[in-house]
Amino acid sequence: MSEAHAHPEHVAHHFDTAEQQFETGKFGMWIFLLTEILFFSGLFVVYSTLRNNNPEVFAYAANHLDTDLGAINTVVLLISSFTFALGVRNAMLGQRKALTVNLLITFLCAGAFMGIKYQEYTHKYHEGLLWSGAEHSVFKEDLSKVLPSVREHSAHGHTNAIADAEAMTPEFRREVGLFFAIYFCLTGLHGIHVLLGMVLIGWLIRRNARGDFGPHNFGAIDFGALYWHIVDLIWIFLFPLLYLIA
Amino acid sequence: MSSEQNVNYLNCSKGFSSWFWTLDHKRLGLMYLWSTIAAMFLGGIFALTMRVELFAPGAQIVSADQFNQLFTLHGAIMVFLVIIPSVPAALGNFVLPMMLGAKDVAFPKLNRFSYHLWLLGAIFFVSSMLATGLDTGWTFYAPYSTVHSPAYTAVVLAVFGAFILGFSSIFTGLNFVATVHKMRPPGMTWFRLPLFIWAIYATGLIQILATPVIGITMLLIAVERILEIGIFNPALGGDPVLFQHMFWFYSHPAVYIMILPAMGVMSELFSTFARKKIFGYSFIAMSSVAIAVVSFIVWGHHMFVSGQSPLVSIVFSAMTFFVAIPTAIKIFSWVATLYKGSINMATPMIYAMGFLWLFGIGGLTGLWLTTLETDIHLHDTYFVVAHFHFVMVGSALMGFLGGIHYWWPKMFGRMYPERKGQVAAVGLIVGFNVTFLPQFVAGTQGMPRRYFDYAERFEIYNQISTFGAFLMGLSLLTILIYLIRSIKRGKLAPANPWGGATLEWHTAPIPDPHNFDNAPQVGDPYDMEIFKWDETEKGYVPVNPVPGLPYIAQPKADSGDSH
Amino acid sequence: MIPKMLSFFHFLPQDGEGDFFFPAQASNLAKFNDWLFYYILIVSAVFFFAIMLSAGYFSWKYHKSRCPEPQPSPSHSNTIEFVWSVIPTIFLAYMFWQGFVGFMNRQNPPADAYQVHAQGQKWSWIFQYPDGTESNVLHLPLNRPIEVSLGSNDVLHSLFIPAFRTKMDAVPGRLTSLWFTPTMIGEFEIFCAEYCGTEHSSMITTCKVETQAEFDAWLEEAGDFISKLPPVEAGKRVFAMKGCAACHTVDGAVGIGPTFKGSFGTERKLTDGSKVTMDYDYVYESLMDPQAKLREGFPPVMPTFQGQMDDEKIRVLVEYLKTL
Amino acid sequence: MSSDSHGHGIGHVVPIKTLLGVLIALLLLTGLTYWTGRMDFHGWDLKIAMVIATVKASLVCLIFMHLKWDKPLNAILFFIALIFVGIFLAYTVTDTFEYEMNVDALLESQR
Repeated sequence: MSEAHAHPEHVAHHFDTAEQQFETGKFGMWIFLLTEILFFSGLFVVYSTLRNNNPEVFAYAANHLDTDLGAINTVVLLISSFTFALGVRNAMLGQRKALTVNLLITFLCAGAFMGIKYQEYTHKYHEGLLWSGAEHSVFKEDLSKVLPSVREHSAHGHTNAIADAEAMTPEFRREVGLFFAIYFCLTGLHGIHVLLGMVLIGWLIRRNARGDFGPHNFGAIDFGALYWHIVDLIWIFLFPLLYLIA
Repeated sequence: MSSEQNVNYLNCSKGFSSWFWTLDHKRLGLMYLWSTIAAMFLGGIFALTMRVELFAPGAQIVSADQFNQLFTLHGAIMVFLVIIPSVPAALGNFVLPMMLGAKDVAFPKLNRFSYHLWLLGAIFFVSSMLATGLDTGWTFYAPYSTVHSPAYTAVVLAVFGAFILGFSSIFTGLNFVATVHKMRPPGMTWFRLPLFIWAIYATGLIQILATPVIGITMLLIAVERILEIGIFNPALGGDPVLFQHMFWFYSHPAVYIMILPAMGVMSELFSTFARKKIFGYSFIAMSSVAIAVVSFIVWGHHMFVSGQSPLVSIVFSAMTFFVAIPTAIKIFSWVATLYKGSINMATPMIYAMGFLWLFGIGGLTGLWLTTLETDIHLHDTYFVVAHFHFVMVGSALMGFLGGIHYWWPKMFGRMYPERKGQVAAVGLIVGFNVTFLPQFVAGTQGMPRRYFDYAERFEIYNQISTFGAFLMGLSLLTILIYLIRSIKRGKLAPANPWGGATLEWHTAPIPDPHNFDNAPQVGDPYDMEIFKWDETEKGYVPVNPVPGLPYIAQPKADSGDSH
Repeated sequence: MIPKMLSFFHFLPQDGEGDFFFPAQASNLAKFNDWLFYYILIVSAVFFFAIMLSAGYFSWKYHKSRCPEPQPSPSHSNTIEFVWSVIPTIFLAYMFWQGFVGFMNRQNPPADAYQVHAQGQKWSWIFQYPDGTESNVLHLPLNRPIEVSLGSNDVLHSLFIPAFRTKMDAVPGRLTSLWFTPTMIGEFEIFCAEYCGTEHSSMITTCKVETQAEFDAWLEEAGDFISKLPPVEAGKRVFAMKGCAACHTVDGAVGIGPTFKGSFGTERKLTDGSKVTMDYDYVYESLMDPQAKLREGFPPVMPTFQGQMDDEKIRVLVEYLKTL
Repeated sequence: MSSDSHGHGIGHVVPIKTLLGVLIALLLLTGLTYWTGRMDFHGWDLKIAMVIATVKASLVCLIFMHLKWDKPLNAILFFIALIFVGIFLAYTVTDTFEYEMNVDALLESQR
């Protein structure tokens, strides 16, 4: 059947039409997004069981997080999602230069997101706001094991974690340590996905510069956008769950 | 008409890189086949060593630590490396596109990437074996694997190995689901798909939805081991039973990843070797999907005595009974397919009969483990070991070997030695029963699982079991030998030696690289009348072939919908 | 081997001795458990042989040698499918219901149950009685409901008594429990059923069921054995009770931990190369924080006994070690 | 595939106005959830935050990810994944909530 008319050049041999190739590609990408959702669901289950069993610990530990930085990060990711969606539109219409600009903006937003996250992480590292197993953590079960450097650094940090830690019972301290364990797991895994997204966008920019994309061959851009939107979607749920516990 | 001269997928290119970097689903299927067989023999050696050790109470040939490493690696290799990829990836890769009349799977590069991930995962497992030897059990239960096990590097390596193999399984599932959805030829509606494809499709759904959770669980073990984050460590406030929930959320659907493809093979074997349309096609197809869905709501029956709350245990027990119904429908439908057929008891059919016996016992012994009362006594004893070996090794191995013998002529264009095949098959089934039936009784008598040394009264059961294990090992070795010899020395196979009506039998004796020049007409996959036996050809030839394409059979004009 | 096989023939369970499938019925839970097991066995056997006989008969009757051409026959019928779905469901529902009833009975111990605590640790069980007595062997009074609460010091363990048909995991970080009423005098094996490391298969002890009088006598005698027995004898009892024997041998043989034969008062090399004499302080510190001064060449797997051994017990233990 | 756009009938081009509108809506909703996060609705906080997050997520899915104009199969798949995540959450959270008392029992006994 496919011999009837010239086989379109960028359609793989085992597909009959470009549309089938695009549809199958999108379908495959959506299935991959399912696995990403299930992948994060493991951590959301850990989060939910911890929060469900000791809600007061979460409420207490959350004020150690900087909600303003979290909000800025959310805005940054939303804008990057918007520009990537614009990029897909440009690819469909063949506007290669506009596509490159949008991809660059998305890349920069992703970089900004990682920058803010880096700043948050170093702040927590110095303040000792870590999981109780960490060497640098303030929330160790017996406080004699807290490193002196962490002790004095967090004493005059703006959240004064060491004073709080001393006020807690050992069990409460362990639970707060668990909150930070799941905090770093969730945001860390999400951060890794943002980094992978940046690599993906860089590769798309390079291919676009080579002129691979046009109105009837923009699959890679569309699927890259889908991946980026899922990363943004997961942050949309992460932000209120971690930062906005009253 | 010998099948050696013309170009086919085996001799179209030579050399290591033409195989290693191939995109052809048939070559990838073969590579998966030989890799999983190699891993199966490695796991088998561990099993035989354990059986020798357990021949009598007291230490025989290995120490307690070595025994723990043996049963761990036997379990891990057999589960992650052999039984999950074997039928779907080895046979599924080879047959699925041809059954759909397609040129290849939806994403050939992803298919190749899956195989390379399998190899990488295998390297991780072997390196963990050689590093300090993994001794946590294939289940990696929490406080032992994350804190107390001395095998630090082995746990991290094995955990990353399982993570990588998880992605290999996800990408295979993704590929098959996309192929079945998007690349069916015109006229092949969902209810004209062969049942093997229904089973592979249902397996693909499970692979996609369950495997990511074991990925995150394995990552958490590695992070817990390296950074001591304490999510599963009770000393740091964590919860080991939460680990069991996350582990079994994947691992129970995983056992259906293992059994469903084997059931798919069985549907093909029963129908083809009874020369009859399969009985209750739509019920079997729907049972596959029903099993796939129900498999996600039953995992807690592994945790009745693990500290799980009574309320949730009761719900899990009730849900698990729902799995029994679709399974029973399938078995009854296969037996009904034999009624008034013309049964050819070739080797694949012996494996099909073996499947009925082994899966019958395996499935029914599951009832004791689902009923809350009896499970408490039987949990973590040799009763459970016998149950899952009957269901996993017994039935999935029957599906794998039955499928290999059924599609062997299509893979290599050669027939395996029939007499040897039948004898080895019976030997394997008898050996299997001698190995695992005594273990049921050892279990009810109270012999716990994973015991290096056991009390005096269990000796008789273990001795019979060890004898049976060697009988099984011998039969498997004979099968391997005559299969390898048949590649060069077997009789030349006709295009359709068994008279199967599914589309892969419409290709040349050895299919050419892109399967069909043009997609064949799609008829009812179980309409046996379109092929008839031809004495000269020693195989089945189409009743009215498409002119110029001697193998492609014209579907019967009035073959209405298969409802 | 012959006598064992004879047990095959008295198929139905008897009180005194086990049958083909089960050990002795030594608790109130055993009878119902065995009955339900045999019910499922019969139902499964009926369905199994129905399938296998019909499959065997069809393959013989319709073998291609007897009928080369398949005769026309229905390829689907909703009624048959419905019938062979509903009939198994009825049996399965009854199975679930009986399992549910038995399970609920196991969840609610009677109010006057005698409380015993079983503490699992890597490779030995310690049973603590209400009056503080500790023992490696689970002594129980006959015909009295016992509620066993379970805890663990390190990894998952599982208290499994086959003769009582009962099992429950000992999970670190929480208390789990099970209850039963021993109905037979005698000694019954206790296994660990959850994989817990190297010596998982030797984490075995026995449960000794006695009459109430014998039990009270034992309890009273075991209660304050330190004051009653000579120090060395009491130290030997503490050495056995605390499960030290699981890793440390007393006859010089190589174990998981260092042997104590002739080791008290001598110089011992540590992992960091320094030396320490094995005296009362070293034993005391090693019990409280085992990893502080770790002996060279031994894995750091010793659990801590913080809060489980008072000075009295350590004093008599050291006395016993001196005599090795 | 609706091919009203002048592309080669493969993709549906989303007008800029819609994309911009969705971005503004998302930013507003972020502000809303940030503001409600600060206040105390004693017990209702989590539910409100989840409702807002779901609205934002569905906006992203329908418009940015084309689910509105794609074949329904992709949306069904997405929904199936959420159902299975729901099953996983329901069982596990119920179970950990049920056996929480065993953990507390141990803490009591040690105190």
